[in-house]
Parts: sequence; structure tokens; C-alpha cells
Amino acid sequence: MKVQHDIVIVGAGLAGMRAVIAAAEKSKKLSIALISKTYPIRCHSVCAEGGTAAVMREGDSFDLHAWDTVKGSDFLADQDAVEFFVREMPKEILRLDNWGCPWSRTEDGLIAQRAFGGHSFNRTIFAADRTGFHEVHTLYERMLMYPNVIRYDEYFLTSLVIEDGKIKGLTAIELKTGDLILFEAKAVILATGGAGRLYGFTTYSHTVTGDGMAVAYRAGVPLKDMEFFQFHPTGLVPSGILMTEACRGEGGYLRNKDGERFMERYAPEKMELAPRDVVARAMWKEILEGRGIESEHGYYIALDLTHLGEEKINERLPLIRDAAIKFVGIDPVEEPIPVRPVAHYTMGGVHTNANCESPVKGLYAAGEAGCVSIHGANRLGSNSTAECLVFGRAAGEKAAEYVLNADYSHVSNEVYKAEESRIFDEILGKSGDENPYQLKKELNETMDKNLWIFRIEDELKEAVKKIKELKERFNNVEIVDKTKGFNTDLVYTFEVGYMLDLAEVVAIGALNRTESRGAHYRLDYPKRDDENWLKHTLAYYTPDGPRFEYIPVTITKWEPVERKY
Amino acid sequence: MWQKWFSVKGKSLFSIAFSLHRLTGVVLTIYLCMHLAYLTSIRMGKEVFESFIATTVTPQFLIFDILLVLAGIYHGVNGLRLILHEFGLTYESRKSILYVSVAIVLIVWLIASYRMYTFVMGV
Amino acid sequence: MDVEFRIRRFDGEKSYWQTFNIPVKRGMTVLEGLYYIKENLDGSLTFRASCRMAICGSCAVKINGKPRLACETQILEIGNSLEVEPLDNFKVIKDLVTDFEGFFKKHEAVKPYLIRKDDNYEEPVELIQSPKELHAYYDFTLCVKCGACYSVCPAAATRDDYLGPAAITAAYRFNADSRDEGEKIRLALVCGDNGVWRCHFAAECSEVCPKQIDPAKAVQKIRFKSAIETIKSIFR
Amino acid sequence: MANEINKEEMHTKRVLEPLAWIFQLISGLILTVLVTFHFYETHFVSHEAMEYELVVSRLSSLGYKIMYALLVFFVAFHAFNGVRAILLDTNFGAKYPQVVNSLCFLAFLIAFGYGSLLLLVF
Repeated sequence: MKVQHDIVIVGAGLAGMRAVIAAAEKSKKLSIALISKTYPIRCHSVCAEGGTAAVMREGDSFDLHAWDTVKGSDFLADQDAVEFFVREMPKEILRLDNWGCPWSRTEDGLIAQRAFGGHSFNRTIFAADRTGFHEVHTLYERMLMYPNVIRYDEYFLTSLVIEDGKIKGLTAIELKTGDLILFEAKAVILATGGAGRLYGFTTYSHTVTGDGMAVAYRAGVPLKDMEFFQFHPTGLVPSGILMTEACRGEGGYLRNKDGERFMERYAPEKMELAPRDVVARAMWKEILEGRGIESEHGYYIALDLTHLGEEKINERLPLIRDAAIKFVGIDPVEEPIPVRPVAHYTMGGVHTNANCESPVKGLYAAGEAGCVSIHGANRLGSNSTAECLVFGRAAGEKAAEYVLNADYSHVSNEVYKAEESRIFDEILGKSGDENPYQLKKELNETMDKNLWIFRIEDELKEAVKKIKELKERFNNVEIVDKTKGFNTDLVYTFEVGYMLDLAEVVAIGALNRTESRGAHYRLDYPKRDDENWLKHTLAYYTPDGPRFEYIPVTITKWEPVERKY
Repeated sequence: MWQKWFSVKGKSLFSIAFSLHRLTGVVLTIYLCMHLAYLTSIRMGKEVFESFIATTVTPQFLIFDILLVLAGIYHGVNGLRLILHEFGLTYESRKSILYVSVAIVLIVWLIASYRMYTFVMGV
Repeated sequence: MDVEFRIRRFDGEKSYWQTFNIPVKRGMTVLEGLYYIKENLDGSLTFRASCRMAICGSCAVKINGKPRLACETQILEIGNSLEVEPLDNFKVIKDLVTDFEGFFKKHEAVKPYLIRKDDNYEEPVELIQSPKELHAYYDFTLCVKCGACYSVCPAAATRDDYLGPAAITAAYRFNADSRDEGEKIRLALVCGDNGVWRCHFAAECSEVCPKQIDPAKAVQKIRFKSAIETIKSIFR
Repeated sequence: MANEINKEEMHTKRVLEPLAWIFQLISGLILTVLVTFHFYETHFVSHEAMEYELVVSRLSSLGYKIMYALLVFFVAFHAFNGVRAILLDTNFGAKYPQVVNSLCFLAFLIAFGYGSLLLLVF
């Protein structure tokens, strides 16, 4: 089956839906399709808790926000993009306000702001501790206003069609019927989110498997900076559910087994509100040095909110309280929450410029799936939802401008036939003796062990070897469920395939980068090396594994200096 | 499909209250029709009417009468509860109000049954 | 400790029960149990899940007769044998997966977005809303559209085009928002004979809502309002 | 958008459902009083209440006539509006709302008319 649209947007999270709205606002004549593998409001963006950073009030400035972001990124961020980002952000907050987002308010009815890690001003706008949830619902509901938006819910992306360096369309499986659908489009925006399920202990939803990144990578689009993976300091033990940074922003403490606020030894000035890489490393070090608290699920650190009082917790952190009670049976009003650093954010993604354009004409990427690089080597808390809004809009607008002057693309039937036989004959119909769940489990174990917060050459080499072995074994996978309609077994297998490709890029990229910068910390190279490594990694697909290139970082105002908190 | 109105597995007391309200409503409507029909006997004169009364006000009919009264009391008291909520009042304490309603139904029903019993038996 | 999972399955043609025994540790949720089955016992078991932290609304299923989010339900709280079924009032597609398309269409039908005359995309202004005004509707914004309320609603059980508790709650949420100017539009949308009049306060929706939203209250409030508006309109 | 508001406001003039709903509640309230009284009268007061002469004498007095007229009016309305709501809760009702409405209205008229007729003969 074949359908035609001007713009096809893949991924219905914050970035994807913001792109839809931006494109729809641009012109009513465009036909815009939104493809997502879940219903839009089931996306991972709803899990964002803490807030969204924007310069709103006296005393704050664009330069300060930009500087915080650049410093947080360990100077790997492209500063032109960061400056564009901070300037656009306040309007996005106000638009959401106008569209119905229930922002938390100050007493006189203004939008309230709270403190967040790495920001030198209380600039994080929030809606209790369900910011992402409310933003997603607001955008989704707003999206319903535009009649020229057609939603394809529960469609699974399988490939991009790129011819002569230009995007022609993409193929996706309609889960309900199991049919393969060919979408012909003048422009495609990838907003499929990160690749968090590479890790076993992670805050990510089950659905975040880096589909867009992997599909683009296989189609020849380079991935940027994939070795930088953020570890959030406070993931609930044992499930990995996110305990927002706002816990610390509202005044929570981290304590080791002696009850000591150990952050004073690592970041005496900012304490618990240092950037995430710093806090996560400090916590992991405490655990490695035997100062973690023992439990049946391994060592953990205590996130202490007891001094905040019930009223404040109920008003500002209701979800956290609810989750802690439901999932581990601990009421944060009375007891500290057990937490441990947890895989949380993919700084890297599809290589794009500040306009969200990838090297392929007509292909855009936004949000976590893309890498404009405003986060560099380490993202600041509350900049991710912000990025989705600003660059989702940028991508939507640029794509709309582009398609208004572009011709319809036609994809030959052969392409469709080939993809159909690849999926249904080669993958679904194949028999073999491996099962995708086992491969995924081994991949998670490898990533959790060898590509965690502290990395070292031997372990990285081991990881690369293991991932190559898993890729080898993946060729021999058999899918149990052979039916067509709603085959989640098939989807899972696809996802494992995607993740194996991405894991390889992450592992080899990390092995190559012989320095410590932001979230990427090498025990054997503990210093930042601006002379050799102040550059972005680009990974290109080849059948034998990624080929790497490096491009310089854009620096406008801020030369790299030592990073201290 | 309409059976779903009366499916109570896994449901709370509220759903059961709804099912009973619907059930008693239908029963009372049917009774209303019967009631109007047998009132025709009044027009047929004293004998017809009194023989009719004589057959209905008997111990054999008492059990139906008592059940009918239960349906009526339930529908009335539960109806008052619903009117309260539907006019926009007291959702927050709807649980305790439900318990109180059930208690009222039972008490009123027992009193009424006793009185009807003595009435019919002529005690 | 071993727990028995009885799961009602559906392969597109026939429906049948299947039993799995799985080892359970303290703290394990029903969703983790389902994943355990999928990963170790039967890969063809089909269910929806995403965030596993009770915020995305994907995984609502019937557990021992009551709709709940599988991800936030502790197995041991239920006991050592449990029945998992797809939600009622939805068409089953496969195993525990049900068709939500109509459900979302109904949500869409009540215009669940802020309607303002001065809506300005390019130059938005900050709207003032006091914490009190925020609290007037905030609880109703927490709906995750999991479908639990719709699955127990007796009106939705017998009438396919009934808007249902979730959609009407969404309408109420925007009507109660001090920034909104579209109250009349939404009242008109929910007061058709497939709207609020189909509710008879079985209140089961409020009982099962995993977010404790009280959709029944929202329905009563918006219904009362539309009745008043109608009476006013007669005299106008 | 202002235009849209005016256009859609017209639809709020659909009055049948809201009036039926509010009248159902009001009639319910009134019925609890009237039915309780009626029941009390016939079952609680004395044995003679159901004797033919007494029934006829009650039916002949104006006060009782009005009371019974109100009772039969409200009860017929409440009953058949209830039935109407039940039928409209189904897909059948969704398909043929006018049929359901007319039939139930007819039933209400018959019940009320017949009840009144009984009152008129005395």
C-alpha cells in the first residue's frame, strides 16, 4: 500500500508533535502525516518530570543560560545553536501557556520557576513534577486543531528511502493489520527519541529503542557524538524509574551510608545541584569505594527529602511520592528514597545543523533523535524538553518551507517489494536458533557493565567484541509469533537489530575517544583533551561496522576553560 | 449486551447500586402498568373490586408485595442519593452516603414489611 | 515464590485461556510478569506497555476483573494467582491489545484544547492564572487516557457512540480552565444524546481511575452546567 | 474563532435531553413524597382503607383527585422517561432516537390518560 504526504513526521513525542504544529501553522495547504509506534500520548516524553528551562524573568539573561549550557556540555556544544536555542525558548513556554499547559504558578499568577542542576538561575519552568506529561498532552490536544494533520498511530518505522542524496519517503508497518505501508514524502522529520533501552538499568520507556537513529544510520546518514550517554544520578532502585532532579532542585540531599552529604567533596559550591555527569560520577565513586548502602538489589545512595515536609512534597513532587510508595513501598516524607545513577539520555543522534537539516536533502531530525549539539558532552537538566520544543518547531518550519518549493517524490514499486520481502520473508519467515530476548538481555548486560559511567580500554574492547558477536548471532534469530496482525514479536526483533547497530557505534566511538569529557569518562584518560578532541564524532554506516569522521565544534563567544562546580 | 448492565464481577458497590436501580426501575414500571390495569376493577363495581382485593391482600401475595416494596424503597432512597450527586453535591463523601443509603433502605424495608405483615394477617 | 498467571488470549479468531507459572520476587509488578512470560515462556504474548511508571497509560488491563495499570500493580498484592484480561468495552485486536481508535476519536470530538479569541502563534503573551484557578481544574488534567473508566462504564457498554467518562472529563477540564473561552462550544458538543445524558452515575469510573481523577464528578458538573445553560437559552 | 462560537451556540438550543433530565430528577423528588403518602394511606392507616366505599369516597374528594392526578402524571413521566433513557443507552436507541422518544412519549400519554380517566368517573 502506498500513501502520499508533503511532510511525514516520525515519532509523536514532544519534538515530533511540536514539528507537526509548526508545519501546520506554516501553511494550511500542506498535508502532514504523523507516524508513531504508540499512540502519541504514550510517548516517552511523558516521563520527563522536572521542568523546562527558559529565560523569563529579571536577573536572568540569554547569555547566562547559554553559558550554563555550554559549560555543562563541557564545551562540546555548538555555540551558535545554543544561542539560537536560548533566545527561542521563552516564546515556546508562552505558547504552551496559551495552548493550555497547566504550569505551576507563583502566588500572583505568573509562571513559577525552580532551581535545577548546573543552572546558575532558578529558570526551570514546571508543572508540578509531571512537566513532560503536561507538555505532551498540551501539544497533542493542540495538534487536534489542525485538519491537515493525519495521524498514523501504531505504525512501526522500518526503513528510509533515500535516492540521490534526497529523501523520497519511508516504509512502516501498520501494526494493527501487519501490512507494510510506503509513505512517499517530500520531507521527513525524524523525532523518534533516544536509544536508552541499550542499557538494562535505565529510566527509559520500553519503547525507546533508537528506531529513527538506526534507520537513518543504515540509510547512510551519519550519527553524531553517540559515545556520550547521560547517566542520571537518581534512578529508583531496582526498577530505574526516574526520581527527578527537581527533588534536589527543591532542596533534597544525597547521602551515603554514613549519612554524609558527600557532594561537598566533589562540588563544594553547587553541591547536589552540580550537572548530572558530576553528580552521577560522585555517587558511583561513593558506591565503588564502599560507602553505598547495601540492599538486596545492590548498593544504593539515599535521596533524602524528609526535611522538605509533606506539604511541599505534595505540591511540588506528587508523582515522586506516588511512585516511591507504589514501586518500593517507601514514603519520601518519612524515609529517604533508594537511588543509583541510571542511563537517562542520548546526547548523540542524527547529525544535523542548527536548522535541524541532516546531510540528506529533505531529511530533518529533532529532539533526542537528532544532534544539533546544544548538549555537547553532557546535557543540563531541563534542557531536553526545551530542545524538543525549540528544535521541533525549527524542524517543522524548515521542512514546511522546503516542501512548499519541492516536487512530489515517487518511489518505485521495486523498493516496496524489496522491503516487503526483507521483512516478511527474510526476518519473519526465517528459522534459526537464537531468540531476540536473549540477545537483548546480553546486550543490556554488556552495556551496563562495560559502557557505564567509568570506562576503560580493556572493557570497551570487550564490549565491542561482544556486540559484534551479538550482531553475528542476530542473523540467526527466529521469531516465534508468525502471525501478521499486531506482531509485537516482530517489532521487538526489529528493535533489537536497531539497538545492536547503535550499540556498536556507541562502543567504538567510546573506545576511540581517548579523553574524558562530560558524560564520557575514561579512567585511563581522566583529563579533557581540547587539543585533540574538541570535535564531534560522526559515524557512517558500512557493512563491517561504523566508519568515523570528525568535525570541529562551533565556538562563538566562550572559549573552553576548566569546568568546576 | 444489556447483560453488561448487570455484570458485577470485579465491580464496586456503586456499579451494583446502578444495576439494582435500573432493575428496580423496570420492575416498578411493569408494576405501574399492572396497577393501572387492575384499577379498572373499581369501575366494574364493588364486587369485582373487593374480590380482587381479597385475592391480592393475602398471605400468598404478601411475599411479592414485600419484595415490591423493597424495590420501591430501594429505588426511592437510591434515587435521592443520585439526585443529590447529580445536582452537584457531595461527590467527595459519596462512599459514606452510599453506605448510609443502604442502611436506610434496609431499616425502612424491615419496618414496612412488619407493618404489612401485621396489616395482612390482621394482627 | 511461584504465581499463576491466567491470561485470556485472542489470536484474531478464537479466544482462550492460557496459564503460566512464573517466579515472583517482592516488588515485581504485573507488567514485569507479562514481560517475563514474553521473554522466557511465550514470545507471542501481545500487550501494550511503554513507560512502566504509570504515566503513559498504555498498559491498562483487567486484573482479576478490575481494570488497572499493569505497571503499577504489585503481583503479591493481588495474591498468588491472577487473571489478566483485555479491557471490556473495547474491541480486542490480539491478546491484551484492544482497539483505542474510537476512544481517541471521542476525546478529539469534544475539542479538548484551549479556545481563545486572541490566540496568537507568533507573539504569545503570558496569561495570568492564580494557584487557586489552577487548582480548580488541575486534578482533571492528570488523565492518562488509559481507558479504564471507559471499560467499566455501563453506558459505554451498550452504546458505542457514547462519549465516555474520559472525553467528557477532558471537556470539563478545559471548561474549568480560567484561560479558556470555549465553554459554550464544548457544552454544545457534550450535550447531544450521545453525551452527558447517558451517564447515570454508576460512578465506577471514579472507582477504577488509576489517577484518582473522579470523572463521574466532572460529568455531573458539566451536565448540570449544560442543563442550566439550556434553560437559560429558552428564555433568551 | 469568534464566528465558530456563535455558530455552535445554536446547538445548545437542543432542549429535549436537558429538560427531560432535570424533570426526571424533580419528578423523582416529588414522587418520593407522593408514593410514600399513597403507600402509607393504603397499607398503614387502617384495614378499611382498601374497602370499596372508602376508595370511592377518596376518589370523589377533590383533594385526593388532585393528589392522584399529580401522582399518576409524575409516575408515568418518571417511569417512561426512565425507560426512554434505558433504551437510548443502547445502540438501538442511538440508531432510532426519534422512534424511542415518540414511543415513550406515547406510553406516557396513555398511562397518564388512562389514570386520569379512572379519576374522572367518580
